[in-house]
Amino acid sequence: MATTYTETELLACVASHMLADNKSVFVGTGLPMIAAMLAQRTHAPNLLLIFEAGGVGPQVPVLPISVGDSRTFHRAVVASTMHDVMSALQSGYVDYGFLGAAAIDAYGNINTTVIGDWARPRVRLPGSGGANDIGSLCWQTILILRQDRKKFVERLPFITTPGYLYGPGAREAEGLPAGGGPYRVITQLGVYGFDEETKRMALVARHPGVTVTEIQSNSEFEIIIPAQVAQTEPPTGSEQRILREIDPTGLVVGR
Amino acid sequence: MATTYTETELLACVASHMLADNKSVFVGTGLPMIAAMLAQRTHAPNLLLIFEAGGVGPQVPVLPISVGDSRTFHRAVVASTMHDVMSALQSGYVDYGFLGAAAIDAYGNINTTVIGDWARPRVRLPGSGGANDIGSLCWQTILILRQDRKKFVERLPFITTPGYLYGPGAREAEGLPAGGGPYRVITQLGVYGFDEETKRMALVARHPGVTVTEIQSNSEFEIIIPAQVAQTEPPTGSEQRILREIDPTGLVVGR
Amino acid sequence: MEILDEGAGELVGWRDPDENREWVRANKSRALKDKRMTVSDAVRRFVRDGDYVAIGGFGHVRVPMSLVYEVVRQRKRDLTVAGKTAVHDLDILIGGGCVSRVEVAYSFGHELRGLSPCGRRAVESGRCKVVAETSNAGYQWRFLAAAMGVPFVVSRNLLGTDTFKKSSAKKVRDPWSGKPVCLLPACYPDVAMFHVPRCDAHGNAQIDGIIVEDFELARAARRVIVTTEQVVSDDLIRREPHRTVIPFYVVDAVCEVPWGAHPAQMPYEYYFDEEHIRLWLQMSASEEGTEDYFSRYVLGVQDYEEYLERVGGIRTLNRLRQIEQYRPPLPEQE
Amino acid sequence: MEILDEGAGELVGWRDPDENREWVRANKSRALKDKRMTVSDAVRRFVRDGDYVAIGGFGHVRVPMSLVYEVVRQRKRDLTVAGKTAVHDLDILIGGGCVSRVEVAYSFGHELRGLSPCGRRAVESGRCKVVAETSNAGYQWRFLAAAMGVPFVVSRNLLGTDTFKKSSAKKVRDPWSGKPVCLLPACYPDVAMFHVPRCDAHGNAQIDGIIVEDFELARAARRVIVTTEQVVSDDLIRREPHRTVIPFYVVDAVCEVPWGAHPAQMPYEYYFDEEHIRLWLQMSASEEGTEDYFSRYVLGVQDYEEYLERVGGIRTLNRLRQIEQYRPPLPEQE
Repeated sequence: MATTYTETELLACVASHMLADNKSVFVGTGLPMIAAMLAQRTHAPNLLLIFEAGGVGPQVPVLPISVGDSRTFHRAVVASTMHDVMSALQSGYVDYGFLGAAAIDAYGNINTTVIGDWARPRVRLPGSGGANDIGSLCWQTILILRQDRKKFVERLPFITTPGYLYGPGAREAEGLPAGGGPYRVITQLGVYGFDEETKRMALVARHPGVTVTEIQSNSEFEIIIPAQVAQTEPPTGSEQRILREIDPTGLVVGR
Repeated sequence: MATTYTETELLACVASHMLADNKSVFVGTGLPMIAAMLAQRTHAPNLLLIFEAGGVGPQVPVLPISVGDSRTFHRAVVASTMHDVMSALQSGYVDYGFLGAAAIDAYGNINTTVIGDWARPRVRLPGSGGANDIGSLCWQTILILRQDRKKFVERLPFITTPGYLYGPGAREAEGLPAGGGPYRVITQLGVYGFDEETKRMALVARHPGVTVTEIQSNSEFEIIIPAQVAQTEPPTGSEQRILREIDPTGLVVGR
Repeated sequence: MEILDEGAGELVGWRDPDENREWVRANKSRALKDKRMTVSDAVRRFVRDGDYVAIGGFGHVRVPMSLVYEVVRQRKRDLTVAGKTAVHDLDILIGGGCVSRVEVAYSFGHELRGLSPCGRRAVESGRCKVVAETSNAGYQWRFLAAAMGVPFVVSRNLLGTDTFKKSSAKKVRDPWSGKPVCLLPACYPDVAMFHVPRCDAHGNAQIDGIIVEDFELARAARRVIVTTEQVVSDDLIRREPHRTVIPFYVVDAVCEVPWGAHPAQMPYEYYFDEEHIRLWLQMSASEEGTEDYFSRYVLGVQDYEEYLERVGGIRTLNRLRQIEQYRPPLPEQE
Repeated sequence: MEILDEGAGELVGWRDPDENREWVRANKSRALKDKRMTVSDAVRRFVRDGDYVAIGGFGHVRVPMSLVYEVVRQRKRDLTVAGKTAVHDLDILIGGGCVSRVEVAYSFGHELRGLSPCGRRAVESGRCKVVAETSNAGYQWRFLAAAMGVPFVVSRNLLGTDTFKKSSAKKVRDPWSGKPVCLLPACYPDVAMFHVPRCDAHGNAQIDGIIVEDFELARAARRVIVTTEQVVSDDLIRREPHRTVIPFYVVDAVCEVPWGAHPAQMPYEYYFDEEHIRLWLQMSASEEGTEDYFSRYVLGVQDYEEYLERVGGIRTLNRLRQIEQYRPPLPEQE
């Protein structure tokens, strides 16, 4: 029974499966928002959404365009401040945080600041926004980006947001809260975690139809490949239907 | 034309005269509150009242009993937080602050913590409350207390709240904001300021009928007496009438 | 940034921020679940002997008195209490024999109403120990640091005084200005208690009027008990989410206790019961009187409702509401 | 507390807290006085060439666009702008030639809508310089330090990254835990601008929904301009004093500007004008287009009301209100 689904639908569903019920997630716009809303409507009805601009626990009526959008605090339990939610993040109240990136290295460090030289950049990107805060302070970050050799790189021109920095213990040595760091990386090819010993990226599951060779050849750095590699679940018909309800105009899912 | 007035009426009026219009004052309960309300109803209608628990600019309907009393934010312009008003204080927004004391020294340092040894006190007093914050952070503090040789002392058992500490430049050397400190001390005998050069207490004005000898003999430390000593204005009939309006049951003024 | 000086006061309530993060992760639920329970259950489950306790409100305003009495009733012992302008609450706890240590900003007094005989007796006899001094802003900002999940906050108060010397603060040189500044260590109480006008079953609590330091304190404490005049629907909270001061995810217990602040004031709802406060001050002037007070109003009553009857019941409460809401009493009948 | 590391980013907006206290004492009036004026007067009086400017709201939400356009119209130059998730406002100011420096948390992008051609062109050509990096929380807490009147705030973000290396933060060892922490220096912008739903003539401003970082920013800035959908009576403010987010004593100018956030969103009032944002993104793809945009919508109009006519007038604005308030449009007539 083969179903058709788009890459975006797959990523949204895979991301959504990672979010356990009764946990909290710092949500950005776009795919993370879709994934969190999907989780709420499937296995995690009691997932707490927190937005960096101050919205906590809204009943989102329409897909928000911005993290400060009034949709992010529509019928919320708290319409608060950035100070409040960033402090909650720093105090350990936030389980998951989503991050996008222009590029990533083997330790899950990411760049969203600049391509080329910082002082005179070839491409100037928006910078950290809340990404450094999320990557530094939440318990488990989930990174979503397209994978190719220009995005999975040996050496980032700029580390905007910390992953495991340069290996085990590095986060704590630098002063970041203990026990945090990247949990999963989701790309169009598969899902990655981080090796306990080295804190380097390791394959967890490949998407249907993707080979390990494809996965490795689309990364400049070596990805640790375990003996057993799982395969991700493709979106179900019911999930696809919910995705269309969440994003009826295809603002995100249609991409 | 001799009028009769009580000591409390005199102190309230003298304190009230010190408050200029269009300035802000951190108000405590009791006499300071009465003085501030009197100033608002006479020469300083635009005096801004700020209460340490969060009330800013109320239209006080009835004399508040406590600094957190709902009367302190009745029809206020802001009903805020302690963090907010203490931050405003620390940022330089507060011109005057009133303080009471169990005892004072020549530099205007005060004790409201303990009589005897701190670890095993003869008399345990309430401690700083907001007094240290006011004495440290507002521009000009006005101290009101009864004067005698046990209260105007050479050496305090405990400095709860800073005056000029140990002399010129001491506040700044310790890290307190520049330019603050005690402005006036009001007692049942007279009004005192602080000598520019030594930062020690100096007589500014004596109350009607009080002699310089009385002033000096009611202090353990030497009070600087200038060549010319002014005399305070006694309460006018109109001021007395307003005081009765403010405190109809004599809660404070009747003491 | 060299350390120039440090207070000799005992460092109470401080925790390593990483240790507290782990505790939050494991113990603070992010789920919207029903946390309603009785005052008795809440105190039994969340207040322990030896705890560092901090109580919301300010002075005699918006104080969770039903919890305070229950702590006495359950004979909790060896508490350290935050004297963050703590007046009647602290006094009752000391009188009830629950308190062995206090960190003092303002304690052992009742503002204009005079000093506290009970608190003074306990400290002057050595039965209750003052472990550190601070100021109101000093406490506020200790809670702020904890609420932010950082080890300390900078301030410019306390410096140069004995209050600093008996505090747990440190003095360092600000690396930017080169001037000395005060560092206030974070304070994470074991348990904080609040009384609010409305709260939903999950713990989303709204406060009317000034917030004082309850925003920070609720986020700083490990365990949080909220008593509320009224448990309201989730829907009502969601209609005005900007009014939620204490979010459900920091709250462990919600208890509906109408008149729950008596004899303290509940802004917009009821005034101080000055008569009852005066009665306490009179009775607590002696050990015997204090005991009498407790057997009459605390140990000798079954619950808070019986206490309310003993302090005058509906007639008293109606009068306090009238005063708070500026309604003049009816003229005396001939 | 040794300094372990420090960022090489330029320290912008920092002031000695004593110097700022003196400034506050001399320049911020504590008097309740009428501060109403036109947008043109407010910008003329309170925005100066070379200023460090910070703008309230977040992203495309609650942004004082009438002030932003006026800054361009008055050809202010050499501004340093706080890129505190600054999107459309910063883009317009850069396009208008007003900005020479940016401290970046999030800039040169429009969130989901894509990167900003205009901002990128300016930075990549060197016309506009990024002087320092930080994060959203990093900016927030820099403003918090200033609002508190202290030289810095402690945090646990930024550490270990290039964001830290290009920031103005320092890393020290916490004297309590012994762990490294980040110190964020206070940031006192020269001028901050806000758009709010209601404000009285004195400057007591209330905000509906999330406050983002406007509480701290308004207290951190030296000069504050507030535009408001509506100037309301003092009486209305005093009926709900808990809603006042920006107190009059930090405010220098109050301008009544209905629809003053267009094309940004005003929560509960009107939605983003996606069409107009898209138009700007398209036109600003080239220098010529950018110039055309400004002559059509900014320099070529007399005031904000004329701008509102040009962007579609009442018909457009009514539509944006319908969307924000979840009112479905009427079904198409046959």
